[in-house]
Amino acid sequence: MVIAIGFEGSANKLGIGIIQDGVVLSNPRHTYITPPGEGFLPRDTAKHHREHALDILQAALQEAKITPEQIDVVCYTKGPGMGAPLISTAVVARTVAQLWKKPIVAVNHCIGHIEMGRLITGAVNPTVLYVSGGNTQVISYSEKRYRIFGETIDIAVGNCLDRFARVLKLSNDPSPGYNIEQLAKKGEKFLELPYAVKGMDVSFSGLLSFIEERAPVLIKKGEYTPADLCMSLQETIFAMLVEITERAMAHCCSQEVLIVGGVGCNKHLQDMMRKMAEERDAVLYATDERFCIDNGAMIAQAGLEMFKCGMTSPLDDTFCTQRYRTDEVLVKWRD
Amino acid sequence: MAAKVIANELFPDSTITLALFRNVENVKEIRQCVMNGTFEAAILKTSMIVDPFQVIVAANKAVHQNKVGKMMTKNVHSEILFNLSPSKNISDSFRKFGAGDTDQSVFIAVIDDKTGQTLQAIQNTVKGQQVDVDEVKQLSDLNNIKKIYKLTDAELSWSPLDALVTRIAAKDIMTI
Amino acid sequence: MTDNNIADLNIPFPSKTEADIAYGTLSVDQEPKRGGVKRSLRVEDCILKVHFEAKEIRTLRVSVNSFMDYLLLVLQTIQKFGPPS
Amino acid sequence: MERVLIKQGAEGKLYSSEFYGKPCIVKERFTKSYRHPALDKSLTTQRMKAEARALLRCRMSGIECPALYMVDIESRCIIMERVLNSVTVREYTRTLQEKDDAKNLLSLAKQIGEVLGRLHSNNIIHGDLTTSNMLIKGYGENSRIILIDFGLSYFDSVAEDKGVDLYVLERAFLSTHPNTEALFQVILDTYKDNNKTGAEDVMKKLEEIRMRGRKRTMVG
Repeated sequence: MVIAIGFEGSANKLGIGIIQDGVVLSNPRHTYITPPGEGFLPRDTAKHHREHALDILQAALQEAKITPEQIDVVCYTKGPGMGAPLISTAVVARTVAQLWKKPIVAVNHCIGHIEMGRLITGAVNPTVLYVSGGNTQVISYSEKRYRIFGETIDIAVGNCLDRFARVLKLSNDPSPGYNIEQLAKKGEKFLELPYAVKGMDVSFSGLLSFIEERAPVLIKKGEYTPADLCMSLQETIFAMLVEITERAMAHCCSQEVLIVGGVGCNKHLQDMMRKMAEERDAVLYATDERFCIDNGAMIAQAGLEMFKCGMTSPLDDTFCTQRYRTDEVLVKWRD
Repeated sequence: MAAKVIANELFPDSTITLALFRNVENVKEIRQCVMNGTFEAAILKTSMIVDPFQVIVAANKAVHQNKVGKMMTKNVHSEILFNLSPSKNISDSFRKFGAGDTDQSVFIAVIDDKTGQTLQAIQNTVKGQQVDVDEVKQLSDLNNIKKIYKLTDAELSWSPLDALVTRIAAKDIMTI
Repeated sequence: MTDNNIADLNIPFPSKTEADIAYGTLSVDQEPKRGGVKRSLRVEDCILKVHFEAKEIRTLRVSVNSFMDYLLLVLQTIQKFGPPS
Repeated sequence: MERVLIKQGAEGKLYSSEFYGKPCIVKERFTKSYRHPALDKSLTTQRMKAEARALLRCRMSGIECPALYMVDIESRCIIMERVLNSVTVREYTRTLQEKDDAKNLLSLAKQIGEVLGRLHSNNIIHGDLTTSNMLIKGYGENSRIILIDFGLSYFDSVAEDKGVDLYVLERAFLSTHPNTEALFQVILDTYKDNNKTGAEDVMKKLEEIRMRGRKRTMVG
């Protein structure tokens, strides 16, 4: 009976989750929301995390109805992500680990998403599409590594959506991507956008600058409504994501696809991926906002798996890193 | 000597009839028959053909263009001629790929000659000897073909036929 | 005497254990390489001693301020979830 | 002629059949229901045209590839030569690795480098280079590489695009054939010999793209 606590703060969400052998006991989270038209900066995000960390930790313990003594291992996000926010979160994790005299596990953020997705959905060996504000990767497990088969060559899909949301001055609450999704539902007229798939990689920066330049003019001239543009943007970038995922599935002969990461909550992306999967007699697994979006439980889950095969870190090794490739981690816990 | 009648791969109800005549004395008259509509067929210049398959690919494409309403010339038989030629210019294509009055042989292609009537009419008209269509390989002028299709030596080293059919299939896509 | 700008902090803790915990937490993350700031920590009895050296005053100030933010967080964490058992 | 489904790849369905007596492959890019109809139509047409153009351009540049028999935009089908007794370079590499046949692995790497060098010196960008998109005919010395799957190809002389082409192959190659870094270097070295004028810039770009991958700050 192992209980793990996970600290996540690599981007604008501060989450602390507690897991007991695959059961999520608690998973409170607080999101740093910036005014419409603005992105979140590292310094302000870190300040937000420092201000909320202890309250969220308190809530996590209370909701889970456990005391620090019962916790077996403290897990934290080592990277990738924003420097100051990562460190602010790690500071709390390191301090409580010493206070409670518990071992620490340094977790790769992307692997947290994958392990949480597998736990929640029961997917055995899925091809994983990890899509968020900072990441776009198609990942498949092979020979002790989560290998990156395809990824973005420039900006992440979430970043592309967020930056277009700023052009339209959409609200960042709960997230710019969510508001694009709602607006897109009313879109009708399709605008063809640059579609850039190169092998199993994708590129969004050309598409983003294309639509950033044209949107104001097209809207002013009344040719396209913001809803049309949101719909066209989603249709094009999601089609690119589904295509590289299908290529990876074909390449690895995989019959399971799992979407993780904040953008994975997008119902339209899920529908498109499901249609692709069904055409290949494959199965789509998707998680809802509780686990798709950055949260502490996912770090606890990955950390639990690592802890069970002895992958703890000495305290002085628990530094944070902004760049931490998914395929750098030895996945000892899978056969 | 039977001509070759082939069912169209994509349109089962359509056929392609191929026939080769050598030692022909009256090419002019045959072309006249097509001009005045006595019978409808593609009268092709044998020196420009390396293999019956080259004509089949051109003919198959002509039938397809006709079905989807994308023909560049007025009928399926003139379309075969046009498809064979790498040039976008119709009259230039006819000149280079249509049999010339002074030619000694002709390669005939007929679409949908259901009853064999057209072939019969052609056989009655031609003053020459009908031979197996594969004999056209002996009549190909490879140098001229190489010049007109702009074949590279690399292509020739593998297979002139593949080079030609690839051009024929891709012609309308290459130059837009 | 180096021409660097120097700052030394002596932070007293109620016990040596708490000073060690603060040291354990705050000594892990290094100063950014390009920042041009050198920082060293050590614990003497129940005092955490922090030494900063920087070529420019500005980078020194940024480093010290940032360190203080994290230090405050450690103190709050100990206060709320300590004292050490 | 009856069509037998051999594979449902990401691109579409692949059938084996005969085209007026010639063994052929029919590649049907059927409608992808997940795509917006307008996007699907435009992508499919673009890719069929790209494939046709590349098959001709490669052939003219001395790069072996299947002959093209028919392009049927309306029914989303391309019919091309079925290359007989050939295997994918992916399977061939695996067999050689299993047999630990270093000599032939080396000559294979050189052959791949040669083909890619000629491809890029003729400004043809493949767009989806993987060992599954290369066939090999024959064995050892007298084997020949045949490139296929040109749906994402285009023509461009820009070093960056050639760099991305090689980067895509590198990532696919190393993830499909673990610990073959040295072999891939042979491919790159031979590539340089066969793309003399452009190689230097392309290698610089490839290194930049690799760094971009490692350097990319992945926030969140």
